[in-house]
Amino acid sequence: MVLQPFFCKGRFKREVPMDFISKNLPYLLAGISVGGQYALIAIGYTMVYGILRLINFAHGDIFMVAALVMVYASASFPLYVTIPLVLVSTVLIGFIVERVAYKPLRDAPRMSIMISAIGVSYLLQNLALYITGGLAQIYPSIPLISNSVSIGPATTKVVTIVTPVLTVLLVILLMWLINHTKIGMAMRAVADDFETSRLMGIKINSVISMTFIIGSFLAAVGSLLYFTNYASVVPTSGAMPGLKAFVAAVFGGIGSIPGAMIGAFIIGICENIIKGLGWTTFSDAFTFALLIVILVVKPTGLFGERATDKV
Amino acid sequence: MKKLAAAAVCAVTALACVFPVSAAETVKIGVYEPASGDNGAGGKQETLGIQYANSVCPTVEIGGTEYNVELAIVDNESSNEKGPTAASQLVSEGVSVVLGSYGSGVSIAASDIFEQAGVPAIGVTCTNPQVTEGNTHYFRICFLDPFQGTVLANFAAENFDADKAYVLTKLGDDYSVGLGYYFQDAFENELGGEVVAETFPEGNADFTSYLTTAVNEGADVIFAPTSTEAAQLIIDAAAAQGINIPILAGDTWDSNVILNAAKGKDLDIYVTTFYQEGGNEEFDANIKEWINSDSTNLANNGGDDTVAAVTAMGYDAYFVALEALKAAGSTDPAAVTEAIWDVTYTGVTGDIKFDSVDGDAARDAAYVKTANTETGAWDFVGVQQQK
Amino acid sequence: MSGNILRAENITMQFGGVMAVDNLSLEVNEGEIVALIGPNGAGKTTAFNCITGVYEPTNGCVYFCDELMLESYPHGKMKRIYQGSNAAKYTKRVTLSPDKITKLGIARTFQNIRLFSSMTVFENVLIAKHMRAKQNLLTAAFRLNYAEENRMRREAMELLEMQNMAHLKNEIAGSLPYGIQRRLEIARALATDPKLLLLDEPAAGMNPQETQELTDFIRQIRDDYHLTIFMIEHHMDLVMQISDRIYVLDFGKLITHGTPEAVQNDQRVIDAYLGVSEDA
Amino acid sequence: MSKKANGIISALLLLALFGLVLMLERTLPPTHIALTVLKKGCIYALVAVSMNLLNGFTGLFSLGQAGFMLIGAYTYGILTIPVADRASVYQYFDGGIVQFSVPVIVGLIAAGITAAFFAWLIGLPVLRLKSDYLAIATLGFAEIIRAFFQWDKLGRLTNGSNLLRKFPTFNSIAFPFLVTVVCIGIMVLIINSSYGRAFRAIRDDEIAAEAMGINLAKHKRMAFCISSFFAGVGGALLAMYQTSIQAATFRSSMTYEILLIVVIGGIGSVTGSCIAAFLFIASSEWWLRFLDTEMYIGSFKVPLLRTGFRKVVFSVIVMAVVLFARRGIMGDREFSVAGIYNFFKKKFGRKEAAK
Repeated sequence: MVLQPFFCKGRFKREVPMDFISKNLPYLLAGISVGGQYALIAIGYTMVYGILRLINFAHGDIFMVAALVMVYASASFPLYVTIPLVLVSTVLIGFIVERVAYKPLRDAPRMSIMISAIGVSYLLQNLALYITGGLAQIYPSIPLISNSVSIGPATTKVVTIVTPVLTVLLVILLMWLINHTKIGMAMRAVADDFETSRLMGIKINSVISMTFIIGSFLAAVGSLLYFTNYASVVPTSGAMPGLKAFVAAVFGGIGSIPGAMIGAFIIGICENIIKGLGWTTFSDAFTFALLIVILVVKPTGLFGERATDKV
Repeated sequence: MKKLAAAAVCAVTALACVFPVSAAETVKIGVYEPASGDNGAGGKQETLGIQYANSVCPTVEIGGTEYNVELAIVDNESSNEKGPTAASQLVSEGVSVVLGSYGSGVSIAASDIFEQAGVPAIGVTCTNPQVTEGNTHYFRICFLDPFQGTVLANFAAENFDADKAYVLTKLGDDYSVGLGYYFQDAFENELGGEVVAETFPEGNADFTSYLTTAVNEGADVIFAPTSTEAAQLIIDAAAAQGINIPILAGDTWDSNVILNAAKGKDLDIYVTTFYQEGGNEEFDANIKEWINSDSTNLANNGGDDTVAAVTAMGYDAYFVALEALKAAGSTDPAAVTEAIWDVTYTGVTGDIKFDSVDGDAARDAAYVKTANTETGAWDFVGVQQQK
Repeated sequence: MSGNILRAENITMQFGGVMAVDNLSLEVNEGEIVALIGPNGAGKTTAFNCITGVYEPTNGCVYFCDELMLESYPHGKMKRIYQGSNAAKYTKRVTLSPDKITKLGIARTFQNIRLFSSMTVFENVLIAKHMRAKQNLLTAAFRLNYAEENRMRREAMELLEMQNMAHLKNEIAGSLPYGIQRRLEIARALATDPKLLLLDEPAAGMNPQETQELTDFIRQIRDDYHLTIFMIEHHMDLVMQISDRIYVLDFGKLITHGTPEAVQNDQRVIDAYLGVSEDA
Repeated sequence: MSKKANGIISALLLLALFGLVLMLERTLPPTHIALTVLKKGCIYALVAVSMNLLNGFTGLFSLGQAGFMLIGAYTYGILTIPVADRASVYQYFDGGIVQFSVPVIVGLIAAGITAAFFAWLIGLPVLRLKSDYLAIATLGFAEIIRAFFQWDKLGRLTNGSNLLRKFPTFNSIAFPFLVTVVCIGIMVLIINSSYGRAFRAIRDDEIAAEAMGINLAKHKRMAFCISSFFAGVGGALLAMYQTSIQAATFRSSMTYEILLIVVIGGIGSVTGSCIAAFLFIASSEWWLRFLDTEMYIGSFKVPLLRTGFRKVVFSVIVMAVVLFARRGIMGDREFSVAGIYNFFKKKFGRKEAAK
């Protein structure tokens, strides 16, 4: 192991480092993997917030719906049909939710849109409850990434390794999209100044739709990875990952895509370290404590930009 | 808007008044079970047993009159907050006796509603002592957590020479925490072992870290009395990490959900339960046929025809209720309450007889089963008696 | 005693790398009407916001009635990136929130009207009485403060009557015509019993006739309430007519000050406004 | 119509309502679902008004209501369980450390005070946050509180994640009704007081309110504490209604339900919240329940009806209100005798004029 010389300094015995790694590597792996999955959800939050200043409470539930689509579709189609179907239908649901529940409230107070988002979340969960009959659905296993693999002393699923890599690749792709394409430029403009962009002739609605499409697409990918790891879907499956992903987005600085990713990794890893320390009761609470601390100390997050209120 | 709302309200009230029309010669048995929430899967299987029993024996003779037995089924949503309203729904429909619930918390939450209404309730698989403790209207036909916890602790010590156990319970779930407590109590105080206890919060999906801790602590067995939802995830995570420590669990894990999750994986899973499939072949064959005859039943049973212990318990509970009605000679809940104390019944899960203190069934044996991960069925391990 | 009611010294406000107000010192004497003018973006409103506690100035201090009210110096991250002068002159941090400053006797209006738009005209004025009322939550909830409450209502009503707005008292503030909203905002500021009134572009969006009425109105309230008035304004007619003295700001810096005549003929002022004579 | 007359008639109406409810309780069988709904409706009305005080009247978008209810419920439970029953309730924790019990009313007030104290504590950092950040921070706070109360290290106080029970509860609907009326009455008095005006000023425009000499931090904290006080009392009542307390009950979906009640009733309307609370509880738990059972009209099986359909229909209704009747039942107006009087007078008057 490369780390060995470092740990061998001083009075540590030779067995300690190996033991230390084998004991703690699983926590770290779990953290990185779940962090990557949070990251994919968090990007949806951060982009929507950046443009509409809306906490899209329904985003976590869209993530859950993607998983349910996978469960039901895989019962009748082969995998190479199912996965594209999941991606397309999730994107469609994201698009429809925006058009039906948020667009009519474009000029309403922010609180109304947020309440509408809570309403959508409520509706999606209840719909899922109705369709599944309240029974947990077993997520189909996807060949290759569902298999177990050994990394040094730890054994885990392949998806654990795939997740961070795929997440980083997708973020790079997304950054390129935002910085180098026309629609990306329009998105940045709208995020910067909603009203002016509207006056400058940017088609606000298509930009917003595009944001939801990208967000939902990434949530669908996230859901494929997440539920391959934790293969049970219930109507409330999306709520907690959704909230944590939002915390990650705030942590990284809302509106910043790399920030959301880094925030998500930090939260995923911290959460598992907390569990490793035996503070399991507080593994969720810790995330929220972190949120309150970051909001109070540095409301703009790690990479967020400061906005001064105009008086 | 206001007019519209008013109209809707009127319409709905009208409907609600029109529909629950009761025939003259009917006795109602309330089924207070979760159909959604954490315990939805188990609740549905338990309800299936009751429904099957009802289809087998849809009438009862009370005081010389033939009554049709009608089941009034409500969903308590596995929630202590929604439970009481569901319970009052049953009471206001005029049930003579209530069966349920799967899960102890909801039973405790509804207990007072039944008590106020003077309706007796028969717990089917709520194993927490507090359900029946100190009251005279709540009965139960299953064993209790102190018994189950002790049985499991002994099983672990005897079969695996375990002196260190990892206990994983769900935060806020009284069944889980209670059973974990009794296991720990027996394992540490009676058997002199050591327990590492951890809890996971609601909605937790990632069990990797918990299981890593179990491995790191050098546990000989893992005890995880959880709902089937969490069980799936625990099994999955254990398999992914290649954990070969035996996993023990209580009656909730006796479900085909577990079998499906464990199938094809290299794991040792042991559960204690109320009933062993194959214990009564006639019953098994008939109920399987009944389950397969209807797609809704099949879905409610988790997609196949494995007979869960809770289903058998539900079946027995129904007949206990019928016995009580017969003995009471009346559909009056108060009379039924009095009658239950003396009911004895031999069901598919064994002899049922209530003690005279809390109205708990005297059960002294638990079945231990292991999941056969190749065939996807339960293999019988043995009967564990109380010491 | 210098007799001035407000004295700001070396006020500097730096946002990131942008100097919004740069080393501004000014004095307002009791009973005066003083105007602060300058092209758009010169930092006039920022200066107001520093004085009223909305922003903490990066550097400088403010005295009110010869007592130190605000003082600050570049600290934290600003220490490194501070571009202004007099960085070492101030060593204390004295900050007051806007409500405390109002309580001391400085009232203000806003460039873009900020009324309590869902409340009635009467309630808008009544709010201003809240801060000085002798009451607490319990006495107020159970109406044990009825004497105070009645006094507050009476005073608010008297003020509305003096401003000829009594007939509007039950109108919702947000539904009033623009001009009346402006006047209501001033009336509301007066209800806080100020010694110094800061007006931020009171004539914005008014036609010449309305502006003339406003000119008289400002003079009158100064006399009626023994006020000192410090205002930001773009309407040069109004400024030249009623100001005793004028301060001119450009790119955050004070370029000149003096009587209206002096300022009017100052070449630097003309340069600053060159081509951008606004609606003057 | 004079203010005094309005007040007297309103009071009489309330009294009549109380009489009606009591009569209902006498005539209906004691566990009739209508009574259960009324009891729960009362409690939700109280909590909804307390949330409205914060969200509707002060403009602070807080989602911590369930957390404060939890604190209230636990405080009440811990303080009022009879000493004799403690050993059996705290069976895993040697009977717990609290070895006294207080009367119900004291317990209720203590519930409110404890909730308010926690609100004050949490308010110090989070009340500086703006709209949706405040919402998410308070939501997070409620989650932290929930974990905290389930912590087994505190088990001797909170019974860990086990049920608290055997504390005094109510049988008659009169109790929650009276408590709710008194509490809402106090909140209405506060809203109409000088402080209430200050709250509304903050809602309308924070910066202007500050310029009017209103201490933002102090008044926000005050509103937050008042709201939490009554949420705490509501939590204690809910505990009495449920006859048991478990931290797991108070999850964020409870806050969302209360928020939806506030929205349906109209943000900024006390009477709206009350009406909506009863409608919400009645339709979600009673009137729509028939949607959950299969139904035959003749031999025709009504499609779609099965477990869970009730909730789908219900959430569609809620969504429709949020989208199409954004102002809710009452908007920001209040239901009042004077209002109705004026309404009819206007109508009547117009007819007169037409003649």
